[in-house]
Amino acid sequence: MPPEPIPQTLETTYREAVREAIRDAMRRDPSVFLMGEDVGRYGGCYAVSKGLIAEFGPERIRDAPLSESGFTGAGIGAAMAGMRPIVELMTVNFSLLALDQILNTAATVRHMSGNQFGAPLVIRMATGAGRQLAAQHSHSLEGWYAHIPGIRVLAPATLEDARGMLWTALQEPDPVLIFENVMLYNMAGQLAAGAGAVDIERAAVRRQGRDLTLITYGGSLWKALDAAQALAADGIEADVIDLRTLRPLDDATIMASVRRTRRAVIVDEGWRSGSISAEIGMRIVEQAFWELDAPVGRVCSAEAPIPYARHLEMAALPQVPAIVRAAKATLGPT
Amino acid sequence: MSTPPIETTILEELGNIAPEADLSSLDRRADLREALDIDSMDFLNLVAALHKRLGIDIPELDYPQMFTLDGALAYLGRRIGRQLEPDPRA
Amino acid sequence: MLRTDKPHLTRDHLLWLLRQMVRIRRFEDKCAELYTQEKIRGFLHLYDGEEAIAVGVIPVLEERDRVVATYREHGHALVRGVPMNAVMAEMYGKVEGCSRGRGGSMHLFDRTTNFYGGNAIVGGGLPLSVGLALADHMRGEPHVTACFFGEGAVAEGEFHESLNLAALWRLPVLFVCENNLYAMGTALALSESETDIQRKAACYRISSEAVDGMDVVAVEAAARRAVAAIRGGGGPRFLECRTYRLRAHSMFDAQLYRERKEVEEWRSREPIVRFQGWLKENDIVHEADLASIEAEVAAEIAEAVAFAEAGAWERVEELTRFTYAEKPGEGAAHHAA
Amino acid sequence: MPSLGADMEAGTLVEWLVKPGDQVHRGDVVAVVETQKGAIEIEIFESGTVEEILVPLDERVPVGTPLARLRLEGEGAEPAPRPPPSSPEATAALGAAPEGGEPKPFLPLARPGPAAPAEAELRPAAERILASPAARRIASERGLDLAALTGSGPGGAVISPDLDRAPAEEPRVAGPRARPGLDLDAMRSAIAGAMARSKREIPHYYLQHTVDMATALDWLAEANAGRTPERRLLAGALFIKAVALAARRFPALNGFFGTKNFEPSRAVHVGVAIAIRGGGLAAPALHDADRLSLGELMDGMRDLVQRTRAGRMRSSEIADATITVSSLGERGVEALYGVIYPPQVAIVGFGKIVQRPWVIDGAVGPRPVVTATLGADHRVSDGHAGALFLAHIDKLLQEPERL
Repeated sequence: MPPEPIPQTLETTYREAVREAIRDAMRRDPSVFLMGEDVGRYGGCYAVSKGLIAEFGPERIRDAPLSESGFTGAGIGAAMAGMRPIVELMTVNFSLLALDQILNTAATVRHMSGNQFGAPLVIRMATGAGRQLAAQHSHSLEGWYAHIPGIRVLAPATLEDARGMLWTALQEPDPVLIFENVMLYNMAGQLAAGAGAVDIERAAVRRQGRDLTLITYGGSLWKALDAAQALAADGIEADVIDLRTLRPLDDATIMASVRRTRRAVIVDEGWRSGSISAEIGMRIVEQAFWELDAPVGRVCSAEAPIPYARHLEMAALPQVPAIVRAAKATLGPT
Repeated sequence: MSTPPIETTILEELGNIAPEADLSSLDRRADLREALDIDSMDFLNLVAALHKRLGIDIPELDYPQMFTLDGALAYLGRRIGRQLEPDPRA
Repeated sequence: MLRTDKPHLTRDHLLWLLRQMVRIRRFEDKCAELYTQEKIRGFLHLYDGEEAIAVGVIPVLEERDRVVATYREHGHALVRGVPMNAVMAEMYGKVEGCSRGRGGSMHLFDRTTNFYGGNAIVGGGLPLSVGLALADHMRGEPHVTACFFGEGAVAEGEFHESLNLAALWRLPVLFVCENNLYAMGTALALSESETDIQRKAACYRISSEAVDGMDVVAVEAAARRAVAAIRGGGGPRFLECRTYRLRAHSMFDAQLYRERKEVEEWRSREPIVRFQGWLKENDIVHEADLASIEAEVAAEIAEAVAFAEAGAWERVEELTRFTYAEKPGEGAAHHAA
Repeated sequence: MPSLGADMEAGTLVEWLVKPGDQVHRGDVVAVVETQKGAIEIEIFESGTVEEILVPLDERVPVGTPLARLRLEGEGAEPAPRPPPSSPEATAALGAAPEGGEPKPFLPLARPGPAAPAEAELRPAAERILASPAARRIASERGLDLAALTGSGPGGAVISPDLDRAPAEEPRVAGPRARPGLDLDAMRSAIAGAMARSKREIPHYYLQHTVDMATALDWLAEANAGRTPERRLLAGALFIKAVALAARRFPALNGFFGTKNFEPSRAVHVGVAIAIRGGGLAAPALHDADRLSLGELMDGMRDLVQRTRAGRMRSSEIADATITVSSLGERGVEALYGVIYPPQVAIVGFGKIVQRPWVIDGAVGPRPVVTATLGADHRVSDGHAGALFLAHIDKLLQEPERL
């Protein structure tokens, strides 16, 4: 009998992939530590860090009191003093309590100090709706953060990125914010056994098509891919771009696709007004206006706080039929 | 039969050719072509118009005598004086 | 006033303390003058009357220790050893400034002296100091982080979060509250239910002490005790220095919120004159010493002004440089986002 | 409102030369429209009876707006222009067009375009052409008329794939592009644009040749001696005729360079560079200059100069020139090196006729000579062809009686 082949891929989930990324980073670099509310004994609000305290102890899997500004600032200070903290902010909604530290210190200190100090920390947080958590736990504010020069904003949508972005982010000399969509934590799939660090510079074309470009990121990637499949049934082939990094935006990948398809629809779980989708649309206008055959389309969340009731919540979010409609609207008179 | 003075005729035709020019300040001894920025086509049109109005055929050889306002007045005066009858074609 | 249990009260040290306070005072007098001449712009917050705090606390720290200050931090930077030339050039906005002209008066930074900046968000420096101390704590390094803030910061949530974290994790932070009685124009009694600031530390089980912030020797003595305790592994300490801001909050402040008489009263207790008088009384210094200090300081300031005047403006092409770190070999390339 | 240039978006109707009830014939001038080039006479490409004036005087309307309604001549009297075979919608629309004198709107066109009248029916009045940015860019590059295309994009907009189904047409933007409003500054900026484009895109080469004008001038003097002033000829007419005849013989110097390819022109329409007093320059076309007698050519030049200076070029004159002649006349300098008007490929310059020592039969004597220059597009022709071209002009000028 030949020996059992070593599995090339492992069945895993997004949550496990993030956990494995943290575990890997903690093992590789003693200056890495995880700090946040209930990351230790509780195991993480979304169970991402479950079990890690047993392996690394409470010093490095550090439960912080409910003082987002305090421990985020502490993470920034520790980073400035040479540590590599991973600060977990539970959800983007709570990150607003730490916005002063993220914006006024982390994002500014390198420039303001004339390049003498940097704040190389990673701040992770959950984002997005879909769990009926209503208006104070469901918003998608990553686009806001992408407004800020001095930080990098990542939105892993795949198992590979959930597993691979963290280590690369920890190598960055500047603050990196990682947004994990809550609807992805349970996503299961195959991940290469040797999966590791991935680049955080380029957007990825997740599906090739010739007729239009769907531009999205995070949790909306899977809706966009479903929409692309529905469009394919009608003979419409969409390029689907997973931005992966919201700041800095990979203009080159976006424009290369739009120049080819001449049509773009942006799918963003953030609100439409003043959003990252607005930024992308404007860049397309700036850089590829003369290549367009249709107005740039957008599918965003309804301009209302995310409601509790399931049907209302679903109606507030970008969904596949709306993406299909927006895509078709760019294609012709029908 | 009363005819307008030659000078009036010349100035009117110059005005037709270069409507934007201020003829009141025209130097009478300046080269019209320079002063009014008129080219050979304009000049030919002036000659043709004067021929039509005054009945005087101005041969090409005489063009240089017409290059200033004073020169043109003198030249045309001489030609009219000599020409006793109106040109039948006028 | 003179505490016999303090080992550093040699004549040289006392003269050094005096010279540092005079340096700060004269430097800032010059800054105010330059401000009116529009050489220095932005906000300019002067430390007049509060010099004894920075001069009393910072020399107690070691080279490897860390300092976090506020937007009223010229004195802290100078005492910490940031060259006056670099500070003045920064005030001018010149590229030779300690923050390459990007920070200005409120954002003096210096890596070589572990000076983590003037922070212009009231209370914003406290979490930062907790993090600096956390790093040292986790690595088992015996450094101390001194964090200066005004009594106005005490009303901020970040103050309470930071004291709690530092105490909870027994971090080596020296919290120094420079209580000058006014948060801009709001008197302490109008912003705090408990005006005895040092008592707040007790809520977090942090040992605290209040001292006369206009007595440089008293400040130094208290700081020495606190730092020794911190180095002993006892976690954070809290030092309230009671002082008074003799000048306006910033250059553009009509001081409608306090009486001239009150300012004059405090002026009589100001730290430099008082310290000089005490030194002369005790025959430690003489007029000649004072004159030579003044002369030295005047020369240093003149040189700093000349240095700043001669400095260059950062090229506008460099505007976005250092928004992100440069990758190796990137040089002056720009980051587009 | 006809489009007279790619950048023209609107025009102001300043004069109606017809009124309801008037009979008009193809080629008649029916209206005058003000643009930066001055007031341009609008030709009509249909024959019939004016039914209704739709745009009143002094009204500024966007390109594409019907200006008047025309009752066509009876069936068969004037063959209806055929839409391009690749445009089934247009065919259908034309087939459905009312017959037998039912009024229909017409669009006077800057140039005859077979599909345009049908397009005019398809499109509601006063509506901007719906076309995507990509379609606009590609149409401009290929010289395609968006108005002639049927859109398949959102809202019926013309989109880039629609252009691949359209017949190619050479861009007819000669010299300054038309924009509304008479304004020397605007003309200057248009000249700047055209000349900058020329120098940017066209690899010019220059040749120079001195022509003995003694024979031609003797002949001219003799010819003019027997002519009344209004029938006299100018040396400039000889130049234009000589260039026109030479251009017919050297097609690589006569035509248009489109997006990628040069297309020689069978017809020779000589653009005559005319300076505008106060600054400004236009080079309207003298149509079929190679087939005009010198007298007709003189009449044509005279008419062109007068109308151009009065700001009244005809729309077709703006775009049609296939080669340009710039002649400085008697007040110029000895030689000029022209800048080609895109998309043309050659410009011929004539300096002032001057007396110069000249060797005739081994002896030096004074002769009137003129310096002829050629600026030509090296993408299309080479110096050898250019030299033969200039030499041929010389030869023609030595036999003025045959011009």
